[in-house]
Order: sequence, then structure tokens, then C-alpha cells
Amino acid sequence: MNPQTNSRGLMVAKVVVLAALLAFPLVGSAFYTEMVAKVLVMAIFAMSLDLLVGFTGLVSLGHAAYFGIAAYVVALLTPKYDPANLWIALPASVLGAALAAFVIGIFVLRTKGIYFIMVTLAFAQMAYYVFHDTALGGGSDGIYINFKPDAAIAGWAPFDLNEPMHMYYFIVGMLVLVFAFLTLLLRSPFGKVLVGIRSNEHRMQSLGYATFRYKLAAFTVAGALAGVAGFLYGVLFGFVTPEYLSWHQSGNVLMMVILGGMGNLVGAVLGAFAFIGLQEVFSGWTKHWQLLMGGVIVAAVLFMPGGLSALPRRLYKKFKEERIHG
Amino acid sequence: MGEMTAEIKAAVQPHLTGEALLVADKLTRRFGGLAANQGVCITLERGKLHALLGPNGAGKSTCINMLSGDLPPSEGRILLKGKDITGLTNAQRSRIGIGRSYQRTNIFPQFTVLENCRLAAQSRNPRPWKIFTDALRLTDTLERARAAIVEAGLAGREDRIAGIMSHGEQRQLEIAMVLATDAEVLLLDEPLAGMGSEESAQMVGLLNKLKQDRAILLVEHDMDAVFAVADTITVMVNGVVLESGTPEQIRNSPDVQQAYLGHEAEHE
Amino acid sequence: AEKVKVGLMLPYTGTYAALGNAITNGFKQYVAEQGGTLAGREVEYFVVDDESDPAKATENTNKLVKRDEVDVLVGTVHSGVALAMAKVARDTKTLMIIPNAGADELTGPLCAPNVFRTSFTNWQPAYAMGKVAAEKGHKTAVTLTWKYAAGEQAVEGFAKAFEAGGGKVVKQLTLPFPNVEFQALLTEVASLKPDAVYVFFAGGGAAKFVKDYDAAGLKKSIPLYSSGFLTDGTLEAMGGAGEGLLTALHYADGLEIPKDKDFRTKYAMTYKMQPDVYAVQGYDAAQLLKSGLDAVKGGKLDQATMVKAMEAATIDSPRGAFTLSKAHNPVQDIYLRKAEGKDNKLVNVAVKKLADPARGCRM
Amino acid sequence: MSEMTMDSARAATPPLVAGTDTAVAEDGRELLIEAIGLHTYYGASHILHGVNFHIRKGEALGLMGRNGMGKTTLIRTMLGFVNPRAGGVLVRGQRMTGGPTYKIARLGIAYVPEGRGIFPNLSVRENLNMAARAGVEGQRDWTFDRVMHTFPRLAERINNGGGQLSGGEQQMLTIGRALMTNPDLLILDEATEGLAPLIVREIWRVIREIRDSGIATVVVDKNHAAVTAITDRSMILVKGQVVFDGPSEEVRNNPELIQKHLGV
Amino acid sequence: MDFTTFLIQILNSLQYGLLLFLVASGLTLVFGIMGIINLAHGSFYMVGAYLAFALTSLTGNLMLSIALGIPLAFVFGALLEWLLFAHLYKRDHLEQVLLTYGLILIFEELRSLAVGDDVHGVDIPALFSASIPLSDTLSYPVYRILISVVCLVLAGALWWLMQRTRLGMMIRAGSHDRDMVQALGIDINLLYRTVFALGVVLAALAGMLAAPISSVYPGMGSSVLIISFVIVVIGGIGSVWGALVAALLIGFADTFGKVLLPDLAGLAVYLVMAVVLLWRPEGIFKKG
Ligand SMILES: Nc1ncnc2c1ncn2[C@@H]1O[C@H](COP(=O)(O)OP(=O)(O)OP(=O)(O)O)[C@@H](O)[C@H]1O
Ligand SMILES: Nc1ncnc2c1ncn2[C@@H]1O[C@H](COP(=O)(O)OP(=O)(O)OP(=O)(O)O)[C@@H](O)[C@H]1O
Ligand SMILES: CC(C)C[C@H](N)C(=O)O
Ligand SMILES: [Mg+2]
Ligand SMILES: [Mg+2]
Repeated sequence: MNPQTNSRGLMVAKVVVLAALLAFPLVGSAFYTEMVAKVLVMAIFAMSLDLLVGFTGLVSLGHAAYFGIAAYVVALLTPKYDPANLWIALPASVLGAALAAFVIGIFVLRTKGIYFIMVTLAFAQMAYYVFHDTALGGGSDGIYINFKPDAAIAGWAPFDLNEPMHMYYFIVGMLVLVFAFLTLLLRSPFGKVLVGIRSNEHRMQSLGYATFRYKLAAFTVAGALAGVAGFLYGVLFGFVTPEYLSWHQSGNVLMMVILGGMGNLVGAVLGAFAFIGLQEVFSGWTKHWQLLMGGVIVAAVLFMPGGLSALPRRLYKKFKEERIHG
Repeated sequence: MGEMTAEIKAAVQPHLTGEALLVADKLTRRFGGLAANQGVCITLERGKLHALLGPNGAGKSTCINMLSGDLPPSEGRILLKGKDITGLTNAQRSRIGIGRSYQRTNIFPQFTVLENCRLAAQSRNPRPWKIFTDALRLTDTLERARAAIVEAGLAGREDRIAGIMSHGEQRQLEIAMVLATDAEVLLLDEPLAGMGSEESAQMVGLLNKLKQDRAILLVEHDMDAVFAVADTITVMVNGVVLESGTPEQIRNSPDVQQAYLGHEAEHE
Repeated sequence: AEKVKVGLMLPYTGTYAALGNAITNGFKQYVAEQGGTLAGREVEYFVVDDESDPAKATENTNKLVKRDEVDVLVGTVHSGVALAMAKVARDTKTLMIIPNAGADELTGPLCAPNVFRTSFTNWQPAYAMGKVAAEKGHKTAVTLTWKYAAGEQAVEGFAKAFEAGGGKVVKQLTLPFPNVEFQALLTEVASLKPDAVYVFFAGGGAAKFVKDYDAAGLKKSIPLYSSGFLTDGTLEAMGGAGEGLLTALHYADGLEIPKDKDFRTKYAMTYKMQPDVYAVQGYDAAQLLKSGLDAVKGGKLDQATMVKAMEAATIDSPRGAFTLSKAHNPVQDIYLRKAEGKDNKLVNVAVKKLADPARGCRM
Repeated sequence: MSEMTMDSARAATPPLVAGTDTAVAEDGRELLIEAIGLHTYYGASHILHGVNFHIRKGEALGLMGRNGMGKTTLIRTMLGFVNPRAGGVLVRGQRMTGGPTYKIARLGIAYVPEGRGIFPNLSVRENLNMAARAGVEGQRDWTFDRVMHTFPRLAERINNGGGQLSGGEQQMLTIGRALMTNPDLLILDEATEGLAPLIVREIWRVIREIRDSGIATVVVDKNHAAVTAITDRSMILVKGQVVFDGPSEEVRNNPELIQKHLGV
Repeated sequence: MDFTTFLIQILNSLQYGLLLFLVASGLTLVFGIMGIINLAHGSFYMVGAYLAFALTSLTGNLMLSIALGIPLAFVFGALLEWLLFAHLYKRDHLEQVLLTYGLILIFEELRSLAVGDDVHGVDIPALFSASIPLSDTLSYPVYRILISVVCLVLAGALWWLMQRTRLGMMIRAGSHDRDMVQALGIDINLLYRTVFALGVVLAALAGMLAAPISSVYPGMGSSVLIISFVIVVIGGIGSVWGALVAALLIGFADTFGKVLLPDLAGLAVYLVMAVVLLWRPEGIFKKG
């Protein structure tokens, strides 16, 4: 398997997966369609974090803040008895998240490594308490989005998000968009700089890159994309609580990224599927499902270094070595 | 050229004759109580290679760090073509044409040799807004990277992963990266350390070629190489300049021999 | 008859896990007493662990409603989760019985024909306690609670009754849920020197609070009152510190009610432990469901018929028989209890047949 | 294979007295390390191709070869950092293939890695003190004071963090630290890299002194003249194979050998 | 707030800060000095508390239980290191995050299976059950003072171990370059196994000591986890004194936050962390 066929194989795999996603609602029940939709939203969220963690080397433990802020923006923009306009609410949510990320980024990017992990956590917790302890967004009980945003453009509505099918395909569409956007971004000169920063930031500086600006840009883009996910999540479930900004949420999405394999967009998607999927399956089996979940995670770390996305390569290598020596 | 530079040239380094690109004006750097550099003046001229020698801990790397912007000086100024650049960050200095290599190998270990150099070359023309362009299609960058690899003697090893190359190969890559930035002023901190004899010899040839249209500051403990390429030599001891002059003057200076070179030919 | 599909959405992990288990036990005990069926129908359970996590509540509820298509939702402990559940229940018109969560809104502004509660509103025991405190002649009080729905509503109920009885709440202290460092606030209480202190805490935090209150020497000088959750299932953990505390709740140890004795014996036999208020609430949830099922007599589960029957039902609860208010919340006696050893011994009935005001309910 | 056949390479290696308690070379001196037929891989790349190696007590050996030929890999294999896929390593007669490294070190082997292995988060004093240990025979020839005396520059920076030292100072610290373990064999991988000429001369002097005191040394250095001048025996590696193993004198007197394999 | 109250609040802050340090001390060792990101640290704290509960109901005496619990915790820690952590030193830090996250779930469920989900109490040993009166209404439990003393002793001992002993130097060296430490003849595996176990002992000890005053309840581990990390980080990773100072700082922020700004009390701790790290991006006592 040379790199060429490898990448062609990957391409085929991606097309197959996409086709499966598109076909799913036709065969799956409404419930599972919603569930897959949720996984896809989390996949977008995980990809946005992967841009930071896996590609730029910025491990954020406060990424849920931007997810949650975007969700609150739609919730607050939605009138009590009317839908908001999608074409206003979506950009507003994303912008809100991006703005928050930009401002917070200016502060947190002064720190490095574990300190960065902790300051991102600190800022996210502050955002959490702002929603939790004030009446702004309904306090700890959260608020409901009673009507999903209206997709009408000048009276004509291409789709209706209240239709579960439409909502599902809208989410698939957003996933594809985000995936494509990140793929392009990462192979561009800009993306190469981010990866360079991950590898050795000091050398990037001495080569002439103003790394702070690049990092801030990445942080803002990641925040905006987390905002896309937050928007979709809020709209999908019609409910927003401060828990969306909590460190558990930040932790969970980080788990998805690591489980899937950092620095790999497909990995982030796989991680979301695995993490949520296992949770579903196990909690259906037993009350003590977290024991199984924990066991799987521990086993994954021990026997699957590099996460799910590294699995095929490792299996292939093993196979090859066996052929040589076996 | 600023009036200050001319003055320094006349007062401190009368042997200078060419176009001064980079001037260190009374640089001082203290670490707590230790003055690692004190009132160091150095002028780098286009077309000349200036060697900076001195015993271990004399302050050579500290001097380079100040020139490259990795360390702010406690006192003193740095001028590039007469303009004060003391306040600029290392990235800014790199963009206006000051490139450096490190004594302790400082590369991108997970990347291939080519990607290491490509990133270095891309910094000349970063184009961050071109987010829909494939970076690997920017041929100018790619060409410069490949050229640098060949010059540093790593031809044929473009696709090796940098971090798992041997020590000497990594030292070569360190140099290739500076070359790829195509800087006008090169600050090289012990480029030959860790290189084998053949690579060293090749490097000396390269330095002779490079200096023709650049200004180079070379810190190096390999005396054979230094005397083969240097036009000017400054010797530092304990953070201060001990002597500055032509290779001949330096070789014969008793002070330098006592502090740094030792007496020739003990077992060679 | 067709079987009935019951969706149990309760916390089985996390701080409230013990409560979720007790409710499940209570529910299943009633079904077992009925010979394993309810109104002659086989009961099929669908169980979801809600982890007391409001963020997952909507989907967890959807799992039961949309995936498993349950006939009735039973849940849950945490008010925030219950609010999200109730929203799904209202939207999908699924019958729902709340066996614990006390959020006033559920049977207040958010009340709905298909949503019932067999437990309490946060307001109820607190109001009763306020009344008792005022009757004891206390003039000033300080309240202290976690800053979240249940705590705030409890404090509001207490203050209402206490001030109506001539007292005055001089300061309302709060700390974030589920923070348990009380020392600073206890110092504040000590410097205010009120006649009484009212608190709302539950679970591990409750045990720690009572211990700290005692250790700070306050228990000797300022009487402590609370909704009964403070001492339910936590007395053992408090060591001796809880001894003698007065709390108000809709259940107590040593109720001289035959139903209760019977219930307790059976529970202890089946589960090898003593039941608590949560088990009772679960038990009553099953009873309430049965009264609904009885009305449709093995036929189709017509919701209107069931709701009507449930609204009219009198539940023969171990806590004493109760009926439901118009907003579907129990109208029940609130007992004053005193902690003795491991028991919350009945002192007297603090308020008879107390109904939640159900402000905002348009039903 | 040029210059030497596989057989002659074997012949240059004294026979292994396997199964006995102490490994002894033909000349009666104790064999400190003996490696036979090492094949080392990094993943799929085959680095060492059947290397034989030995060093006797008190012997000074120069290990030479161009960049990337496998010198460091050979050392790391013998120290147990890397497990060879074939071949074996005996340290003082004990089978030690693949480690554990700390046991090998405790048999009196000290290592100065290329690119320095100082602990930047420890002060100079701590770097030295943490390593202090009596030798295999209980000798305590190298003490803190003696290291200070050998490298006065370190004495001046004694409370500095290791990471704050100049490159050359770090190199001195690594050598000093290795000596603090009172070894019988000192392996120096590019130990003079980055050192000023005076210090380099000082290091050569120390190495000679060490050798004279009966400590064996393995020296990897690009200064072939110096290496052959202070060692008894030299080995040359080309692409993971030993192409020369013999008296250093022979290398010194044979510029073509150097020209051919070391490319000067 | 009158002056006496103010003084008592200061005392409260100090005491709370010291208690936090007790919990964070093990983390200082394992995370701050050995460099292992261990999210399961809170679980060890919980294990300690439940151990105190279980042993005390057997032996009837907390002090005896602690004496028994310490070796148990040590063995437990050593086993865990041998089974799991030993495989992770050379991996990405984030894999440690993932692994220890999995452990949290496992420990929590095992606890639930073994002892159930109830809240339990542990009695303060009779010897220390007295209280010292501070004002006419308020008094101060002797046991809390005892804990403070233990904290200070621990801080001192930990500092001495890390900075003044060769063992400490080896541990610090190992966090930077394990291979090199081995090459100096030190059995790094054994060393790290021991130190890791020591970290577990510290966490468990904190749980055991805190059991009487905080009671023993499900999820008690995760409530201390974040705050412990906050303390180690803002103190400056690797600095024992830094952790102590940070713990006191958080104690003050939390205590006075609750009294003076009750509506924003939740924010106070994180605000302090954000401000400290923006002012000193590598913690208060940054190490070279
Ligand atoms: N960050 C620092 N903190 C404290 N002292 C430092 C720091 N960096 C360098 N020094 C000290 O400053 C002095 C000069 O160091 P420098 O690295 O400039 O020496 P050098 O001339 O490059 O030596 P070498 O040839 O050994 O590389 C040394 O004594 C060193 O210990
Ligand atoms: N970890 C590794 N993984 C894969 N290949 C490696 C690794 N380390 C070294 N190599 C390769 O093994 C070969 C031998 O390397 P080694 O470091 O032994 O050379 P060397 O003779 O010491 O060279 P130098 O003089 O440059 O230090 C090199 O080609 C190098 O690229
Ligand atoms: C008494 C408690 C268990 C009540 C619960 N916390 C609620 O949210 O209503
Ligand atoms: Mg230097
Ligand atoms: Mg090498």
C-alpha cells in the first residue's frame, strides 16, 4: 500500500461514509436519526477543537464556552412565541462565539502548555457562572428555544428545520462544509504555519512568523466553528443550559478528539461516534455502564496509541512486519 | 548610514571598510548578577564573515540571542542598515532579513527535512490569507527549500523525518533552514558542531560562497574552519570583547592565545 | 390486556444515585405487591440513567419517548432535568409522573394535564417549617442554601410563612451548588445572631453542613430548621451532630399508619434496607399510575380518561393518604420531625393538607 | 564488505568465554562490554548490520564514522536503550541484551550522550550530586570537589539551573556527572562538541588521565587526529558495519583509510 | 463585618486554604513534580475517604484506620502504576488525560458496586473532638486545627524531600529525561512506582483525614479535582511552597467571595486563577 493508493482508499472511504450518512434517515427510525444528528453536531465541535489541540498544539479545556455562548445567542434571539430567522441567527451565533474566542484568546494565548489548559478552563468557568448565576439566560435552569429558526429568505423557505429530516440534512451539510473548510485551511500556507507552531513555536518565531497572531486566528476560527456546533445543538434540542459551557462538556469533547486521534479531522469524527455510541450502547445494557465505558477508554489508551484514526496504519504495519519476519 | 555607526566603526573597529549591515552598539545583558555581555560592539559587513570566538560561557550565544531578538539586551542598541531595531521581536527581525541557526539543534522533529525547509522558505512570503491555496503548490517556496537542502549537503534525504535522523544530520538541517530563509544577515551559532569532517569541509566552502553577498556572524570552536573563512575575528572573554582584528592579528595575539587558543600544536 | 411500557428516567450515577435507586425500588415494590402487574397489565420497564445532567435531559427523555415509545414517563430527582423532561412530555403529550423533583414550576406556570407529581414542591415543606418557626416565637431568622432552583424556592416558602407569622428573615445567604465549604457563612451567621436558622441542603452536602454547624458551636446557641431532605438518608453520616434537629417533610419515621408499617416491612425484606421518603414517592408513583390504568380497564390507553381518573384518585400512601391539587401536586400533611438516632421521628403534623399555591398554573 | 572480511572481523574479536563468571579477553584483561552480531532496527530501517564489539578494562577505544553511520545506535544498543533484533550484549560477562539500562550502568558504565543530557530543571550542584555513587569496586576517586577542580567554570555557576548554562558549560557538566558515578568505562559520544579549544585539550588530558588510572573509555569524536592520538584501538563504522577494527596507530599512519571511510 | 468577625474569617480562610493544600499535596507530587497529568487524583481522595469509613466501622478508631489505610493505599498506588501508568511515560500527555478520565469512571462505579451510593459519616476521634470558643456563639473544632498542622508538616516534608534529598533530585530529573536517569544507574521504574504510590497515599490520606469533617459521599472526588489542579498550577508547577501559597490564596478568595459577593462566589476562584496566570503566565513561584 503506497501513499497514493492509501489516500485514494481514504477518499473512497469518505465518500462511502458520506453516502451512508445521507441514506441513514431513509432506513433509521426518527429517534436514531436524531441521535446521529447529535453525533454529527458533536463531530463538528470535535473538529473545531482538533484545529486547536491536534493541529496548533493548543490544548483548550474551555472550548465548551464558545459552543455554549453560540447556543445562548440563538436562544436569546428567539422570541418566545416566534421563530428567529436562520440567516440572522446562525451568523449571529457564530459571530458571538468568534468574538468571545477572539477576546478571550488575546488573554489566554499569553500562557503555554498546562498553564494554557488551566486559563482556558478558568475563562470558560467564568462564562459558565455568568449564565449560571445570573438571570440572563434563565439561570441554572436554562432556557428553551420553542421554535426552530425559520429558513425563509424573502418569503421563500428552501427548507424547514422543524422537519426532523430537514434538520438532519442541514446538519450533514454543515458537517461537510466545516470538514471541507478545515481541510483546505490545513493544507494552505496558513495551516502549515499552525502545524509548525505545534511542533516548535520558538523556531517558527525565529523563522519570522508572528506566531501570536496565527494562534489568535486559529483560536478565533475554532471558537467560531464550535459556535456552529453550539448553534446546531441548541436548535436540535430546543434547550440551552449553562451545562453546555461546563468543564464536563469541554472535557468530553477533548476525550472525543483524543480517542479519535489528534491532528486528524476524520479522527475527530470517529471519536465523536465512538464516544457517544459506546455511551448509548453501554447505558442500554446496565446501570453500571460507566464501568464499561471506563474500561474501554483505559484499554484504548493502552492498546491503541494514537487513537482510532491511527488504527488502520498500525494494523497495516503489523501485517507488513509479520510478512517480513513471519 | 547613521552617524553613530560611522563613529563606532572608526572608534572601535578601525579595520572595517565595507557596507555595515548590522551593528551591535554597546550591548549589555545581565542575568541576575552575571553580566553575560558587557558593552559588546560588533559590526557585520556585507561580503564579510565575522567570527566571534571565546571560551565556553564567554557570552557568544547571548550576543547572538540579542542580535536575533531572542533575548532583549539590558542596555545598548542594535542597528540594521542604520535603523534602530532594538525593540523588534525575533520574528520581525527575521522578516527584515536576519536569519540565525542555533547551537542546540532547534528543528521541527515530526516533519520531513523538506517540510522543515519549506516552512523556513515560506516565512519569506507567508501569504496567510491564501487559505484556499495548497501550500505545496507554491513553487517558489518549494524551490528555495530544495536548494537549501542541497547546499547543506542533505540532498536525497528530503523525505526523512527530521527527529529520527542522526545528530550530525540534524545539525546539517539546522543550517539548511537558515539558508532557506534567504536572509541577508546570517548569525550562525556553532554550525559545524556535530558535523563530520567531510560535511565540515563542505560547509566551509558554502560559507565562503554565502558571504559574497551577505553579512555573516560565525560562532565556532573549530579553529581550522574559522581561519579558513573569517575576514574579521572578535574574541570575547567573560562577556567583554578582548580583541578584534584580522585573523592574522588574532592568531598571533598573546592574550587570545592565553585565554582561548592555548599554545598551538600540543598533540596535533 | 396489553402491557404498559414504563420509562424510568432517574439518576443511577452521581450524587443522587441513591435517590434514583430508592425510587426505583419503591415503584417496583408496589408492582410486586400487585402480583407483578398493574391493573392486570404486565409492566415493561425502559430504564435510562439521567446522571442528574440537565444538558443530556432532552435527549435522554427522547430516548424513552421516541425510541422506546413508552406509555408513561417516571422521573426524576433533579429539578433541572425534570424541567427538560416535562417539556418533552408536554410537546409529545406523554403521560409523566414526577417521583421527586420539587421545582415549583412543574406544577406552577409549566403545569400540564399530562404531568403529575407524587412528591412535593420545594415550597411545601419549607412553608410548613416557616410556620412552625414563627409559632415557636422566633422573631428573626437567617436562611442559607445552595443557589439553585430548589434552594431558592425553599427559602422563598420559608420566608413567606415565617414573615406571615410575624418573624423577619434578616439575611439570605447562598453558596454555589454543590459547594460544601460553609465555614465563612457560619461565621457570618454567628455574627448576625438570629433567633433561628433555616437551611435547604440534601445528600452529602447536608451531612457536612450539619456537622459544621455543630462543630462551630452554633447548634447549641441558634436553633436550626430545614426541609426534611437535610436529615433523610444522612443522619448516619452526621454522626451525633444531627441529633434533635427539627425538620419538616411529608414523611416521617414512626407514623402510626398501618399502610406505612406494611410498606416498611416489605421494603426491608426485599431490599435489605430501610425505606426513605424517596422510596415512598416511587411507590406512590406506581399507585397513581395504577389508578389511571384502572380507568381504561385493559383497553386502549386513552390519555384523557386516565388523566381524569388520576386527578380524582386518592393515593393510599405510606405517608398518609393524599389527593392531588388542580395543578397535579399532592395536597398532603407536612410533618414536623425530630432526629433521634437514625430516625426522623414524628413530632406532630405541622400543617394539615397543605396545597402548593401553584401560582401561574392555568389549568 | 570492504577492507575486512566477516571472518577477519570475528578474528579481531577475542573469543567469548561464555558460561563462565568473568569474561576475560585473550590478554587476560577483563572484558567490560562484549557485543556479538548486533542487528539493530529502528522500526523497519535496518541500522546495524551484524556489528561485533568489545572493550577491555583500561582500554581506550575510538569509534569513528561519518554522520548517520550508526555510532550512536551501537552505543545505545549496548546500553540497553534499544533492543537488537539479533545478536547479544554481555556486560562484565553478564547477559544484558536490551537492558535494563540502570543495571548496565551499575556495572560501572557511564555515558555522556551526544547533544547533552543535562537536567535543565536541576541546578549544577544537583546535577552532579544526584549521580554520585561509588564504583563497582567501591572506589570513590571522583568526588564533587575533583569535578569542580577539573572544570573550574562549573564551580562558578554552581547554583545555576542546568538549562541556563552555555552550551560548553553543559557539556562539561555532563562529563562531570558521568565521572561522579566512578565508572570503569566511560562512553563519550561527541563529548567535545561545542567546547573551546582550551577545554577540548583539557578534556583530552582528562581522558588520558582517566585511561591511565585504569578506566576504559570509548570515544566518539569527529576529530580523528585527536581520537587516534589518545586511544589504543580504533573502530570505523560504515553504514552499520565495522570496516576497521585495529590499533589506532594503523589509522594514524594510513591516511587513505581515513580518506576512504571518513571522507576527509 | 465587625473586627472580630473579620479576624475569624481570616482564620477560616487560612484553615480552608490549608485543607485545600492537603488535597493538592499529592497532586503536587504526581503532577507538579513527576509530570503525570492525573485526573483520577480526586478518585484516590474518594478511595481514601471510603477506606476511612470502611476501616473505621471495622476498627472503631480513625487513627488506627489511617495507620492501616496508608500501606493499603501505597500498595494500591504501586499496583496501579505497574499496571497502567508505567506504560504512559513516553506517550503524549493527553493520553494520560484520557486514561485517567477512564479511571474516574471505573473507580466511581466500583465504589458504587462495593459500598453503594449512600452518604456516610466518620466520627472525629474522641481525642480531638473538643472545640475552642472564639466568640459567644462561635467555636472552633480542635480537629480542624489538627488538620492544619498536618498540612504544614506535610508541606515541609514534601519540600524537604524534593529539594534537599537526592531522591528528590532523581525524581525531578526523571520528569525531564528518563533515559538519562537510567544511564546513571538509577532504577527509574522502581523510583517512579514508589513516588506515584506516595502520591496516592497523600491523596488517600487527605481523604481519610477529611472524612470526619466532610463526610463520605459519591462524587466527592470530582469536587476536589479541579480545585486541586487550580492550586498546583497557579502556585507554579513543581513548587511545593507555590502550591501552599496558592491554596491559601484560593482559601481567601473563596471565603471572602462568599461573604462579600455572594452572587459571584462561584466565579471568585476562577477569577483569581485567570488574574494570577495573566500576571504570571507560569504561576506564582515559577521554576527555572
Ligand atoms: N538564561 C540564563 N540565565 C542565567 N545565566 C545564563 C543564561 N543564559 C546564559 N547564562 C550564562 O551566561 C554566560 C554566557 O552564556 P553563553 O551561552 O552566551 O556562552 P557562550 O559564549 O555561547 O558559550 P559556549 O561556547 O559554551 O556556547 C554563561 O556563563 C551562562 O551560564
Ligand atoms: N529513533 C530513530 N528512528 C529511526 N531512525 C533513526 C533513529 N535514530 C537514528 N536513526 C537513524 O539511524 C542511523 C544511524 O544513526 P546514529 O545516530 O547511530 O548515527 P551516528 O553514527 O551516531 O551519526 P552522528 O555522527 O551524526 O551522530 C541514521 O541514519 C539515523 O537517521
Ligand atoms: C431534595 C432534593 C433531592 C431535590 C432536588 N435537588 C431537586 O432538584 O428538586
Ligand atoms: Mg554558545
Ligand atoms: Mg551520533
